[in-house]
Amino acid sequence: MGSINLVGVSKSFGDVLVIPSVDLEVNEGEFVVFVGPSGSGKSTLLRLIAGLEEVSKGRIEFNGQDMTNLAPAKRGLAMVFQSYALYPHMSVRENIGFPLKMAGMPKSEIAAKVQEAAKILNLSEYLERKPRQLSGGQRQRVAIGRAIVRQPKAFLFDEPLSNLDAALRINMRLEIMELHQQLKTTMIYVTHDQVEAMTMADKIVVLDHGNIEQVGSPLELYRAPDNLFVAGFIGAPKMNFLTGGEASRYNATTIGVRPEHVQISTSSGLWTGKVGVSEHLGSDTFLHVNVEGQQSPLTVRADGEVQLNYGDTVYLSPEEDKVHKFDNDGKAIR
Amino acid sequence: MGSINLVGVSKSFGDVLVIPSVDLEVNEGEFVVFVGPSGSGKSTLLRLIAGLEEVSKGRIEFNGQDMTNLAPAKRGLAMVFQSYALYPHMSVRENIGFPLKMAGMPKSEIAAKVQEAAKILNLSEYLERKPRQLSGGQRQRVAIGRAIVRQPKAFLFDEPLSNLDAALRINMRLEIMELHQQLKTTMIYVTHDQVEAMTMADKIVVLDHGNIEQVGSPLELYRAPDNLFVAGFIGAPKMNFLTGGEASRYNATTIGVRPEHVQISTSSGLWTGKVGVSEHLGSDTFLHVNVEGQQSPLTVRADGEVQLNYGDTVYLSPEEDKVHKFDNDGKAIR
Amino acid sequence: MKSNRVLLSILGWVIGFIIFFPILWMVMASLKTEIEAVATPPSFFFTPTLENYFVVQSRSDYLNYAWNSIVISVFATLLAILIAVPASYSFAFRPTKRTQFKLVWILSTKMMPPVGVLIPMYLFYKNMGLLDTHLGLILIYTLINLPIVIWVLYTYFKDIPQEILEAAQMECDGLLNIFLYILLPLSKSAIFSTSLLSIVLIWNESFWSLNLTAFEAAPLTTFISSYSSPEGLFWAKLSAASTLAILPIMFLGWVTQKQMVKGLTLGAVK
Amino acid sequence: MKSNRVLLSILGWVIGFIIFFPILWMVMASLKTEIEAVATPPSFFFTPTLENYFVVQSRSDYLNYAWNSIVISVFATLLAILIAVPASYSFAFRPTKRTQFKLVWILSTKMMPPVGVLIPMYLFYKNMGLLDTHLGLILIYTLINLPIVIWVLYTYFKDIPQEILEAAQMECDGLLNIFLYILLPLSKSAIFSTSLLSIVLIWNESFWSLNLTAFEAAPLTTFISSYSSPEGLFWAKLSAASTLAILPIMFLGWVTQKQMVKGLTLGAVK
Repeated sequence: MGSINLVGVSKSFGDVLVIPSVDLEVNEGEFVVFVGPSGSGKSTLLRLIAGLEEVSKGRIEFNGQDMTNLAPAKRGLAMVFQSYALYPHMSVRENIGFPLKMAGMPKSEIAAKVQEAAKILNLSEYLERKPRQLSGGQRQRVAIGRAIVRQPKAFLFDEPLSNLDAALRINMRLEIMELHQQLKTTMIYVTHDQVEAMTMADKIVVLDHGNIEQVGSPLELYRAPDNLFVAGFIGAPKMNFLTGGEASRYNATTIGVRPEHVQISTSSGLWTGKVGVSEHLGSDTFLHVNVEGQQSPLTVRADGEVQLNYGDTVYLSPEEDKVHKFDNDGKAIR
Repeated sequence: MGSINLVGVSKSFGDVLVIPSVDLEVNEGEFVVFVGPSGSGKSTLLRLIAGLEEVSKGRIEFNGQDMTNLAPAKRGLAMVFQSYALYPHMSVRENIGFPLKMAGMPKSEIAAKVQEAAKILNLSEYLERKPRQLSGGQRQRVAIGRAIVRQPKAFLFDEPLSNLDAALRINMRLEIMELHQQLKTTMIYVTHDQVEAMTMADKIVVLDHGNIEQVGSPLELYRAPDNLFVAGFIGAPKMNFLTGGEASRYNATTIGVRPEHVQISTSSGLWTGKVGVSEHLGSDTFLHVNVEGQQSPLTVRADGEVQLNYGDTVYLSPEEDKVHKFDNDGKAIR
Repeated sequence: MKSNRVLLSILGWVIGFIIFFPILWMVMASLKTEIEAVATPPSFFFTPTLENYFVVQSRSDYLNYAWNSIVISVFATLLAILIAVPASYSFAFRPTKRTQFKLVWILSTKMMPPVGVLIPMYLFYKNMGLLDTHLGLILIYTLINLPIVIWVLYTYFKDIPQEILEAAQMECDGLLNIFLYILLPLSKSAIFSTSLLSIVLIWNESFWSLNLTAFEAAPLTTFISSYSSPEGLFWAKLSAASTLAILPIMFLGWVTQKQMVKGLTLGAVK
Repeated sequence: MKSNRVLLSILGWVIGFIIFFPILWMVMASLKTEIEAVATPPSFFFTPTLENYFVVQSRSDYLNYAWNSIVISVFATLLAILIAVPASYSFAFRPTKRTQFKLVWILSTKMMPPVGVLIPMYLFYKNMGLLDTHLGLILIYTLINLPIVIWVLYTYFKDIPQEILEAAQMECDGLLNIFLYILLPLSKSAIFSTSLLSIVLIWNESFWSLNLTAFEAAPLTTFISSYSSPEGLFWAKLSAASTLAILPIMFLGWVTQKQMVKGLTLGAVK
């Protein structure tokens, strides 16, 4: 029902070129996540697809049909906003039913559809309430409900979880993933949080300064980042980068190795360093080790029980097959 | 220089009792984190110590001296606010020097102190700028600089990192930890983020509804939570709770086991379940398994390479010595 | 501490009474005879009489003036709201680089002393046959109040989250539907209290009504000033006329108080 | 699309000219002879003369009125600001449950028609010897403008983040220091433009100045009205007088335009 194609899409605000030129294919039923730091143009791209911004150049196609200049309401897409964007003067029932009312559906049918959506989202008890009487998570669910009833060609999510607290965010993440499993509708999801991207996406689109840096499945990006930006952005804690002598040993300008791929030892290893601050999470311990000749400390993941003190000398060795090599331009050497 | 003692401190806003009664000892040089969900009273407690709110009942002592009714400026504490709270009409130099100017220090001395603080915090180039010309991280550093120059008896941090993006937050976290290593001044830090609490604290104070639920080192809280609230709040992903027959097998009302302490197998185990959504982070994979007879799915941490599909049947076994037992009131059974 | 509070309370009530005193004086004077009304010090105990009210109604047709006031203030307000809603909408939701400047410019037109344009306006009205007509006053009051109405509505619209309108854009086709189903219900209390404000301002305006009307379209402000004419002041009758002039607007304010507080503070405080 | 824009631009300029026309007419009329001034249709080409201005200055002492306007508007504004700053401060930073209600109440006092209290005020001023004195006008204008000044400052103060004041509280002892070093520098442009607004409002006020002054303390609004007296209208001289009355305030507005835009929009837009 919903494949989306961007062909050479670019966007300027006045003189400022926000998105130079983007080509992208979103297949039917896929869960695609746009991820990038703030200012990477990820939200702008979503809003171009929604029709809330005008495309400066290029074409947007849905199932092969050009929809570049169609009004937002005519595109058959549903959007869930960061602030939920519920209508404060309407009850939950009216909020969910509003798009159907606008589409001219008979009242009895609307009532049935709203009932059904409310049931899926555990909102049946709250149908008569106003949005301000709901908690953050419930509001988010109403927003999703309003999107579901329309049976849209695709769902667009604009950082929908960033106003929720940590525990709720994880719950809602799972709920959205379950929803995708059930509906199998195309979903495009924008977030700045790479953990959200990794856990939810079938396909991640990494953006920076309006350019697509890499497109791929979460594990592809984790295992084989195309460049320094993706390598540093995907994975938590961040990949360690080493330059200079350590890198030239691998015939590269920069090498990268993830915290979980470094072996730590108190006796011997490739690199020598002193333990800086350490972070005990219980399940894991992350040690920050100041390695000679490297500007910033290396992060190393050790298991939860390790006890090393500030200033201790330790030896580090990377797992050789997990070392990422990058050339002068920051491109990956494969 | 700075031990802080709360004796039977309570606070009401009008008729609403926010903090029933708190006793707490913060030792000199300690890094103490107040952590809890929103509405747990953690910020109020900090503001009581700062003097920004009046204590309704009880006593606050610094180094044994009663300071309950002293004006904020006379307490010798420095506070870093969530919104940075820089003075928008002053340059960075004036912002950092302002507390010294108010203390009546001669101009030449102020200049030297500001210079020194700017050097520590990498702000030397920005001294003439106005706050609005700085990035979020730089603003945060100016706020910290303004706190450092006063050489306070203790630092108070009120969710200082929650306005920064994820990458910057981790950097600033490390900077604050380094600062504490260098200055050895007492620090009290408020956050709702249990990861921040775990990584930064010498001592964590877990608050809920104005009550102290538990006080202890991060690993103490992780290994031996006193009650259900602390067990569920500390640790990510959240501890799994099981009730009913599974719990009574351990002579408890509820048992808890962390995702990292569950073994998963495709052949045999204590509990049988079906795989729900799975989250691939690259370094780890978290599986959500729907176990028979349990309302919510169990989260299980598997290593990064595991590939199980939605709906597969799996078997789970907890590590027996890592199972937490709780009685009817939610208290831990030891 | 406690006695301080009591003292402050007493002080507050005293100041409140002083502020309220002129109104009390006026109402009392309107119920006295002309001789009692000019007595110094004013007497607080007297036999009230409605005589002045009867004289005022029979001498000059009070109801004619009141009707003019109502027609003029209501229609000028309606017209101003009709123009201001789309103007404020575009300022609030489609801002450009020059929006700020335009808003200040609109307000700055209020800073021009009205005497400055009295002559050309008078001549213009005379030539167009608008002198002493309802239409004439309605037009000028619409224009006079437009800047304030636009500002108040703009301030309110600006507080409506953009995302709510974007959500509406995704779901209903056409600006009219968005306006009818989303914007209007959301801002009805703001529009209501802005309208009240505009009605009150027009009701109290005396400069243009005195200069552009005689009797046909003259509102209550003209009615009062006919009692303070140089041929001799009659305090008691003037008081009765003033009381009659204020009465409708005080009543309106009292009835709509709650709505007013809601509308005026929703944007500002909540 | 493009021709639409051109049409819109032309329409905009035409409307702008129509709005500006009364002022142009007035300035032109003031430079004509009395006979030319009443000609219909008005002539756009004529030999300008400053004659009217000389007559106006020699007949009634323009500078006396201008000086009164300046003294009264400046001092009444200063007084209003002095009272309003602490009032707005406590409304903005120490709000209670009743703050909203009090703010609306304060504004509601502006809704009372001034004619209603003219008589008691006149008698009160007469008894206190305040008629036709600077002090008398300064006091009444202070009170009249106080609600608006408090509201504008309150709106501005409310936008200053509470945490900035709390940081100041941690670092400097005493309210006075916080006020001098933090609050005042932060709100100086708001205070400045509020003052300008107040000066302009007082400058243009005519109801109380006409009723409470004669010559000694009479401001420019009285000066103009002496030219529109019933004994015969002199368009050209009235135009010259009006131009003279508007001139200082127009000049002030023009000079402080930038500050004004900054102050008025800082709270609202940014």
